[in-house]
Amino acid sequence: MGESENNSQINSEEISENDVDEIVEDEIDREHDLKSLFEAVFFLSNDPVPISFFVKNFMIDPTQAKIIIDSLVDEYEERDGGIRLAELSNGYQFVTNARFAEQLRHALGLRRRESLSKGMLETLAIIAYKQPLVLADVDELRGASSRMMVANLMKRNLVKPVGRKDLPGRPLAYGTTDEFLRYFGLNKLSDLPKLSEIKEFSIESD
Amino acid sequence: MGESENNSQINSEEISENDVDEIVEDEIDREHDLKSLFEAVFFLSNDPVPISFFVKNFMIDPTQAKIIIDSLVDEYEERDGGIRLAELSNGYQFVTNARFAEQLRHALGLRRRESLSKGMLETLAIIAYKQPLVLADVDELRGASSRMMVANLMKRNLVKPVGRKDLPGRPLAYGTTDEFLRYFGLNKLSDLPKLSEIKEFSIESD
Amino acid sequence: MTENEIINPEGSEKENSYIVNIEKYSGPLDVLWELIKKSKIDITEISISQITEQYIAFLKMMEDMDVKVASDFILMASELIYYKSRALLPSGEVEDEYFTQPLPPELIQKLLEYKKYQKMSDEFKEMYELQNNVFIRNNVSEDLGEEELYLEVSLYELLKAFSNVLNATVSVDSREIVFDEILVSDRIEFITELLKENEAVIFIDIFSEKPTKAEIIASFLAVLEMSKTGMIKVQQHRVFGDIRILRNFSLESIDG
Repeated sequence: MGESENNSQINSEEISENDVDEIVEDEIDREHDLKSLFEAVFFLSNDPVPISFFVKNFMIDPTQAKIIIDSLVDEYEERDGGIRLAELSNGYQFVTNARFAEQLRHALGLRRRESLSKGMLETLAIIAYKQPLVLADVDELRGASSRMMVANLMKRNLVKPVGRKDLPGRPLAYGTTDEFLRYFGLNKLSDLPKLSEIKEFSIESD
Repeated sequence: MGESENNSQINSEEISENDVDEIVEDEIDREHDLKSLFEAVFFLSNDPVPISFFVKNFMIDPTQAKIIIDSLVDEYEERDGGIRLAELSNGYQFVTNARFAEQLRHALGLRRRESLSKGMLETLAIIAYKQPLVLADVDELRGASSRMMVANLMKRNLVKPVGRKDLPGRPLAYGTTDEFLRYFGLNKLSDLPKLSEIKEFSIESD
Repeated sequence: MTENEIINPEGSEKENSYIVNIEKYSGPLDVLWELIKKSKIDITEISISQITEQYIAFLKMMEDMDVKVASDFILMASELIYYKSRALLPSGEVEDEYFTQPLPPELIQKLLEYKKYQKMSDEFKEMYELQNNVFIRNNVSEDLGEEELYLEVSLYELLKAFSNVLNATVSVDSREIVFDEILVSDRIEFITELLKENEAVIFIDIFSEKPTKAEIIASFLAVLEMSKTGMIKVQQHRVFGDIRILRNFSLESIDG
């Protein structure tokens, strides 16, 4: 009895300040390592990487993963260098700093994405906010046939059929793609700007 | 004393201390900008970028370009993070830190297996719409041997043998699995979009 | 400036800008909204007659200039004329000669709803342009040391892949298959029984609540086999798209 008590006393005395320092240091090292590993993953990935990827592959809990990613985002933001870690399409992805767009386009021969026509943007906005919806709904809202618009948006991989509606003929219902989120700098659909009501009885002279 | 007199003389010649500060600041800004621009170029390039590239595209002399690149190399070296700017025989290139090689191979290898290659996708589509069919039919439609694709799809549990055809050698016929339906969010095979529905939109294979 | 271009067809010295104008509009509602805006009156105060006339003048102008106008625009014209005629019908109440009939509420609702999305599309344009200025890395596959570039897959892509390879279609004769003959003959028997009771059955009704894979395939094969031998006819409804299996045998011959 007496002996074992002694032992525990000795043990507690043996955790020196040095040991504590070491443990803290180990923790810091581990975090730095994870941060570096995450950075390498982002660098190698062509697509936005979701937090779940890190959770699954590196046995880390989502909160911790988020903290590490946030610190990476902040670090690149503060540096204000050539690349940034952006929150995009359900994940995070390294992108170049927008202020070098012109020079990069010129030097690397990067092409500008074709701009979208007014009708395509309208159609896309309707689909984005009202998805899933069928072609007839889009037509109704726009007061015009939208078949060509939807076809063009599909060609650009911005919208896609996402299912069928339980209506006569089981028509295809459309929704937006991950590519849409990426092209519009969104992380998830709920990040869409809020659909503002137009004041009922007045027209702003915009 | 004579020195300070000299100084004041220079000052009176319109270059104030403030101006000097501003010029120095401008110079620092410019260097930071160039460094960031270079960083973006390295980031976007899949091949080593030689100094001559920067000389040619950004009107900068080779010595200055080298200084900027060196400072980038140093910065990433000191950070000891997930990526480094490495000097290779024919230029500089961002590479991942070698110490994460194993983890990256493992994690990104897994990730890739989650989605399907183009060839696998084609093969799967043929089997889904034309099932049950034998390997030779798939080969014929794709104009390429599909044995490996089918093997991979079977490993993923998306297709499986569903019987044998009454042909010489009684070859196995393949069809899709329940897992296939789940993967694509279908309740039943007849929920597959009809070809005619897509043809309406005349999709080009771009 | 644009005001004159639309409302005043006589402003003909700027022919080119008219043509640009029709391209500027994404549809009839867009034009309508623009016309209302030009009148600088509250949407609830503008009269249906006024807007109809302006809209028709707009179409007329396009016609005069040989600008091809999509049928949607014509459709809207007839819709407006309908609203107008409805508004002009005597309602029995005392009518003020100078009272102008406002836009019908359903049209106002339509316009406001449309405007909401049009406003959003302006915001979308900005977001798109902003994103047009950032670039992402495009790792080549060798970097990662694996065979191919991989794609995230949706059902739609699956179909696209299929329609791509289908160009060189060589039809596969499914009837060649000998798949678990017992099961197929079971299914044939089952379908036959169904058809003895009903002249026609809906295709999905030949499956049980939760069919096994084997059952699905066997059922398909059974239907194919039966249509080959002429026991059934298979039809697809033109509008609703569902497939019906029709009895094509006489009940006596089966019983006997």
